[in-house]
Amino acid sequence: MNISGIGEFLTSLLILIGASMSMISAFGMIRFPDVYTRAHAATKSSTLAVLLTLSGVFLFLWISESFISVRLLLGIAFVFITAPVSGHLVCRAAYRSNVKLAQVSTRDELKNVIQQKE
Amino acid sequence: MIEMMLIVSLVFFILAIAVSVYRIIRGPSLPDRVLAMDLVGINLLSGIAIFSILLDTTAFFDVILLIGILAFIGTIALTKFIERGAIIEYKRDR
Amino acid sequence: MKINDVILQTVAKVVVFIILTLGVYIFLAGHHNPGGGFVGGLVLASALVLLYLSFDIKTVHKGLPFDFKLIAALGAFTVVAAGVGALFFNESFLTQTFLSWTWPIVGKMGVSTVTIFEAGVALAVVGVVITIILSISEDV
Amino acid sequence: MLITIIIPFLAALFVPILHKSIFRKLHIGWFVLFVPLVLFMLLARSIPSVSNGRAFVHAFEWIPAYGVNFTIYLDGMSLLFSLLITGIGALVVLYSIFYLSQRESLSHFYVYLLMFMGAMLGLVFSDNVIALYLFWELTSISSFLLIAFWFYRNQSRYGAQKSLLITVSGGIAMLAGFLMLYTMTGSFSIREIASSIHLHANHELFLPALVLILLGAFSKSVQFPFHIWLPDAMEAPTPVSAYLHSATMVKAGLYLVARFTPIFGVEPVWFWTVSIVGLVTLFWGSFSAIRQTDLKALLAYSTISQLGLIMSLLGIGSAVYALDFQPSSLILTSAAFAAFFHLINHSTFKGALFMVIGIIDHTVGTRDVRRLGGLMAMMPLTFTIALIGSFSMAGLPPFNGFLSKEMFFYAMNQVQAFNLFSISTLSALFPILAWIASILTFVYSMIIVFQTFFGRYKPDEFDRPPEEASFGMLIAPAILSILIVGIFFFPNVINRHILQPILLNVYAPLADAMEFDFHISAWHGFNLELFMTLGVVVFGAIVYKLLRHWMKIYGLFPEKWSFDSLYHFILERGEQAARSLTNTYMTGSLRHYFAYIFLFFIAAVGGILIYTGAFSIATNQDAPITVYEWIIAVIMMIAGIAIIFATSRLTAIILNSVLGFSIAGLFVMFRAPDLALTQLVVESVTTALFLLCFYFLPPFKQEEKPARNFQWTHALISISVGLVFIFIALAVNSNPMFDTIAHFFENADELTGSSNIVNAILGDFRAFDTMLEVVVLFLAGIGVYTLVKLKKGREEQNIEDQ
Amino acid sequence: MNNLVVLPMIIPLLTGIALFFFRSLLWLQRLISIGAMLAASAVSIYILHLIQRDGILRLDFGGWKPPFGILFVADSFAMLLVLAASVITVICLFYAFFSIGKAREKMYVYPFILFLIAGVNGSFLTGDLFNLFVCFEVMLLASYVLISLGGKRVQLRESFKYVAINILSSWLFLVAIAYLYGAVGTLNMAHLSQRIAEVGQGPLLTTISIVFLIVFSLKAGLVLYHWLPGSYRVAPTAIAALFGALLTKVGMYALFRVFTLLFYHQPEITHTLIGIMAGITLIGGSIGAIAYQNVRAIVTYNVIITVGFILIGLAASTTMGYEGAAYYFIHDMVAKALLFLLAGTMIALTGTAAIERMSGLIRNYPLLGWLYFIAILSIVGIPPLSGFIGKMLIGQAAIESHSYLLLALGFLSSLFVLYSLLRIFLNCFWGETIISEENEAPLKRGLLMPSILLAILSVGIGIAPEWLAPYVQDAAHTLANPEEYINAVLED
Amino acid sequence: METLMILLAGILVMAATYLLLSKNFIRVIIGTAILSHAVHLLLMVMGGLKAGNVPLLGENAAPYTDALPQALILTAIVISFAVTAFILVLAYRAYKELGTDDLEKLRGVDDE
Repeated sequence: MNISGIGEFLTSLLILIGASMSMISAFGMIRFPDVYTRAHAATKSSTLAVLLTLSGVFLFLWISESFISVRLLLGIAFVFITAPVSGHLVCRAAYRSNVKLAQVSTRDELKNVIQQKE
Repeated sequence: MIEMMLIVSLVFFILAIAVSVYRIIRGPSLPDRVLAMDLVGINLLSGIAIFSILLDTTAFFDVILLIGILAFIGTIALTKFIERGAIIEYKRDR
Repeated sequence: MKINDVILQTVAKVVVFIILTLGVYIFLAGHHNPGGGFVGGLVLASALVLLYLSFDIKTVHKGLPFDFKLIAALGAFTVVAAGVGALFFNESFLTQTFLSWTWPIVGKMGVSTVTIFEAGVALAVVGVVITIILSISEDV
Repeated sequence: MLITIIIPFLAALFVPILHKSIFRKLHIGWFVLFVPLVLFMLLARSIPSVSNGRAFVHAFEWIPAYGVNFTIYLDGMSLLFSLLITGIGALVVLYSIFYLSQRESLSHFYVYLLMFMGAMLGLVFSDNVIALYLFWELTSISSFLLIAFWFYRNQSRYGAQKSLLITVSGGIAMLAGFLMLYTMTGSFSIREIASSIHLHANHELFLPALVLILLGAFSKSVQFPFHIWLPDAMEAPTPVSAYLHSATMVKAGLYLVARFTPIFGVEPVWFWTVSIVGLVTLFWGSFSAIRQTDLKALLAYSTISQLGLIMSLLGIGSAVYALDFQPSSLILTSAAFAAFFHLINHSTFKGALFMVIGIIDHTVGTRDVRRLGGLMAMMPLTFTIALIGSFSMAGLPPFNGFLSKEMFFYAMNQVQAFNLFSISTLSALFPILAWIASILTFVYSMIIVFQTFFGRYKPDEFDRPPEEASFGMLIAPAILSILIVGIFFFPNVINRHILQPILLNVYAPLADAMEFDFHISAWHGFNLELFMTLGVVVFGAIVYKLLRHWMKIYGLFPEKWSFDSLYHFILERGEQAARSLTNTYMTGSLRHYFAYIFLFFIAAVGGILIYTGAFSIATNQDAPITVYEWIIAVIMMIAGIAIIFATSRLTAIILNSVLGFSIAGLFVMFRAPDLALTQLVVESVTTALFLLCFYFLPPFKQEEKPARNFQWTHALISISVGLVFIFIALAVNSNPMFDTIAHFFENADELTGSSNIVNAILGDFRAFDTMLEVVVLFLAGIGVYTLVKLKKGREEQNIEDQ
Repeated sequence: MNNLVVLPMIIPLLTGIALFFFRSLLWLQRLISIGAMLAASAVSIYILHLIQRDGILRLDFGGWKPPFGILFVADSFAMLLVLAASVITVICLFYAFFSIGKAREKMYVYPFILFLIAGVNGSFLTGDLFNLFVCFEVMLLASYVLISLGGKRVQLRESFKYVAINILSSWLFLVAIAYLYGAVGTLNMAHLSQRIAEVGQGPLLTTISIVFLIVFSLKAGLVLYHWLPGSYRVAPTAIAALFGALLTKVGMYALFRVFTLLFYHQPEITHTLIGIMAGITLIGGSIGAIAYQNVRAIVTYNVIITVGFILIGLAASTTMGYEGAAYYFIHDMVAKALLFLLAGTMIALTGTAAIERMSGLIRNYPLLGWLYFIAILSIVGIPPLSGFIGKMLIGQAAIESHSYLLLALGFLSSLFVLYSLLRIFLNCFWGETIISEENEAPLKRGLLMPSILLAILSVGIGIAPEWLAPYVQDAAHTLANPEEYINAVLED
Repeated sequence: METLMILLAGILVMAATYLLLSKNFIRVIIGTAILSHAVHLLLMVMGGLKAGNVPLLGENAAPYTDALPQALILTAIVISFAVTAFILVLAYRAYKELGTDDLEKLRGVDDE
């Protein structure tokens, strides 16, 4: 196996890891009890998963075809920037539209803050 | 071998999408659905990236970025809708 | 209570530029790669939609004081006029022409009147999409 | 000759102008009077040459590309009719000057009248059947306008509508007949058709054409059962009734039958139809006339009956053709002779009678025989004219009606003697029917005279006290009564100069073979005809005396069984039926409308598919299916079916977008990145729009939840549509006939400098499509804007928009 | 290369777009729109003459030779219709100036009318099947907007149905195109014709042709006309007149084009079916025309009758039939526009569409009444008005092709037309005058002028059909001999 | 693959037909949207799905897939987008004005 072969193998491993991660975060989507906890699974781990996968693809192409795809880089940057924001917004929207917290939750700190402000 | 791994990853992503679709259908709250849709978008994007390696073409890279954009805009729009009812306001007053 | 949109607005400003870049890229790439005026236009429009989402109509209009109906009209006009242009060169309606030459490093490059045509398409698409979305939003 | 047709129209143009300027004080009729007078003189000048057998032809091209021309053809027959038109026309105009007061909208009246005159002249002068049709319809229209001259009266409108509907129907049938003749002979010229028709006598269209043209003639000449419009047409001012509805227009049908006898006469059907319809009309008209209480209606029915008489004579005359000019059959030419003679006579006495009735109506304000009586003393001159007219109509000497009535009996007797077409019993009916009808004619003629002018004088019944009519009003009928008597004493003037040439026209093939030498005389000795006339007088007198006793017979024919009420019934019920029928399928329900489309699609396309056996299937050329495609296909199928059962709006929208994104995925599979890209973005925007517009609506209603209310009929329709769709697609897929033209586009790089073929096609090869596509998009965008911004819904009803 | 050919479509298109920049300058909008349509009409006349001189003209867009590019083909048939459509639009625009109202004028009604006519003219001229679809869409989108412009409740209700049904028919059209492309592999109509002739119109192609038949029937209102009465009644008068005059004609034109150029090999199936459908349409239209007491309803059902009548000419498929149809096309555009305008004017004057609530209008508005009378006679086909020559020729064609039933239905339908329209005349124009002179709504001259122009046109065409004869004969000749069209398109 | 895709398109047509026959604005509109999907698919299939390459010259070698249907579909997609947008807003406005989304309540008599 030559260098590029190894490189390809490693990058596809990167992709596989990313894929597994996204798999796991998807399970989180099922298992977690409420929207706030699910948001962890949906945004944090899957962002990492996507990053891993896309970087894998990017590297793969770089290694195997020595092709630097600017679009892919842009894509990586884009996902990296936006995924947390959308997670944040969803959670906030959920809270403001009075989606109940799960039974197991112990504290709701924001409640006091909002009440104070109002 | 490499191809095998890629296909396995693809299957993973498809499974992830399936799970998210379950969440979309199941709910229970609207934010849940939105979250799941966002996830579908992100997974789809990764899947296509892998797929373009498999097909040996760069023609779909635009699609990747596009899905990212659309998913983001869609999520924002939906959250704004959930939060305030209106999606685009004429003048933000609160 | 005023909802704080600082995070969204900050990110939007950055992201809009990424999207706009992509839009222009897709628009230009159409000649040789997937893309073209229509998709490019849609992407540009989505950038604008993002702006409208994260700010509000009034604020955006301060920065972009266009009547999007007129932009759409301008686009459509460009498209048709691109066809009419050929008449002045005594060519068939809608005749496009192109020049391409091979550079030492960059490879084959070209300019084509199709670009004008496609620019019209993109403008029209941007105008139309924004018009539709704004019309509905203002009505709700 | 064209000038004769044009002059009335030109004059009609000047009437409104003159009416407003010069003739503000003076009656405009004086100007109009010149037209028929001048024309009459012009035409009279050609009598000598025409009676020598000459004919004038002038052709003016109208639409030569289709063989339609104004060919003016003046022969004896046209001349007779044109003289009647202008002669009676002049008298009627003269009469109308005194009949219609200045307060009426005279300019309209005379415009219509002149229009009619021109049209009628055109009709009798036209050799080209299409031009003839033109003038034919024009007479119908001017008659319509004249009948409804007092258009604010319900009855006038009703009568006008009835006459127009019936005559135009006839006209349209006639046009179809003409077109069939053209198809057979390749010509629109009557003379050319006549000369070549014998080649086509066995053509399948010959009989239909005959029937259709007869329909036209019958409807115009008020033959049974189309006679119903004439009594209602009496709503027109009396000059019009005298002119159009007794003397000229209703005779257009007779003219047509006479003209077409050389063409269709060879066919026995022609003989039978024309003569029997004529006889039935004769009988029915005279029978119905007696029961009328309105004098004008009585005259209308008498006109019907007299026209039937002439029609039957023309029919008998045509037998000469059917019998192929056997020498023995030539005696029947006397029937045609009698027909034209009676036609002239009828115009004279009926014209006079109408004018008399008009005078009575004008003076005392009623035309009801039950209210009239004893007018002889007050109106001696009117009485005299009425007497002359009625007795002439009854067929008494010394009036012209006697002569033609005798000839009529003679012709009828010949039929019986002749035993035409070996149907002896039927032909025996001819004279009997004719005789009975004559008795009835006698009776109603007597009613006119005796019930109006004799009997008890009932001044209370009148609106105005009776007095002798003004001199001007009496001139025209007086001239006619002089003619009535004059013709009786000098019939052969007309005979030689006018009637003989006509016979040559009708029996053109006989022109060389024999001389028509009918000598009309009042006295033939004691022959059968004279006895018949005597019988008519005797029995007629008895019947008239016993009138009150046998009037009950009319009770046997209740009003609602008449053709008149049939017509009414058809219109009334037709409208209702049409309404309910249309309402059954024009439900306004989109669902029904879609169902019609789908059912028609299934029936037509599916039917043809099965009928032609186009279905075939071959999967051997298919590309292999990969697992991804399976996955997407299955997802789409599930989504597609699930969407039917979706219970909430949101689910339906989301499933729809699943379909859209899957399509984008399929495009990726099909190696169409451009499409995938576009579909992706478009689907997102569409979904967004769906959500924007419809998220706010209330949830699907309970009954709309299809899971509980699955519509099996709808399912059946949709499955059938889908199956038809699939079968054709499979058949197309398994029968590739040609390579596509796509290989050309693979040179896109050299041709357009673009290496993206799809975009090269969009931007260059098929840029026109793209251009219009942008316009469509643009339209939709602005359309949405206008929809949202322009809200008239809550405003008051804007009248303009109804 | 003949760039002239594109002008009848591109002038309205370009000016239509340009008008968007003059939204508030209403007078300028009016001026430009009418100028554009006049120019288009003038160009059409010129092209018509060129065709007489040089034969069929074609314009390959972008210089791409058929069958690869899109092209416009101007034969006499198409150009006659283009000319008629353009002239009618001028007149309807003129009517719109006085009737449509400021609100709609500001909402771009003129550009939309111009787009409509651009789509119509494009549909007449195009020589490419897919482009026909696109032109249809331009026309339809414009019609959607125009029909719903104003947003009144009835408008919204009916336009939704109209739009939904037309969308279905559009997609069906695409289905048909897809089938045909799959089978024959080309889109250019001449090329299609050539290929179909080469392979023979087998069962499959016949079946596909029926799909086309259904699509165009929907547009033309042949049998599937149920959407038509509702939707045509809700639009403002000037627009309804345009619809009544033009829209169904486009569908009929497509039927003529497709079934004379492409699918003419199996007339015993296709043309028989068309004949049957024409007959049903005549019956349905006739019954509908006498069913209602509403002026607009009566008038719209008359549109349907015409559809059946013109298609007798196609069912007969003889040169005579095509000539008659061409004449009738032109006549009907003029006459239907006239009828719609008059009906609209009546409604505007009295404020009601129910005929029993109008009476004696002729006393108040004599000219209007006589114009209406002329319109009736013209539509019934009384010579010497424009309807006659077409009716005569179609009748002859029906006889020639032994379709006597169609002949009977066609001619009988004229009676229904007469009865239905006469009823309006008798009830509304004649009868007791119920509007006193003081209450008389003034009749703007602008509302009457267009009708007068149309009436003059109708009389003119009726009196001098000979002037049109060379063009019409050429049109029919081309329709009857598809190889001429093919040669003109495919030879260099 | 063609057969499968034809079947798929057929099923979509069935679903679309069923939806068009319902009495609800949105279902009718979704019906038209699904129908447009089916039509695009059909156009694609009719162009032939023979394994060809992405129609980008230079990137791959011939044979390419038939590019013409792709161009047609692209046009059709845009048009269907335009039309769908319009009818959506129309339905929305109609709902707002008329207060119902039940088409059966919007029949309207022909002679009012």
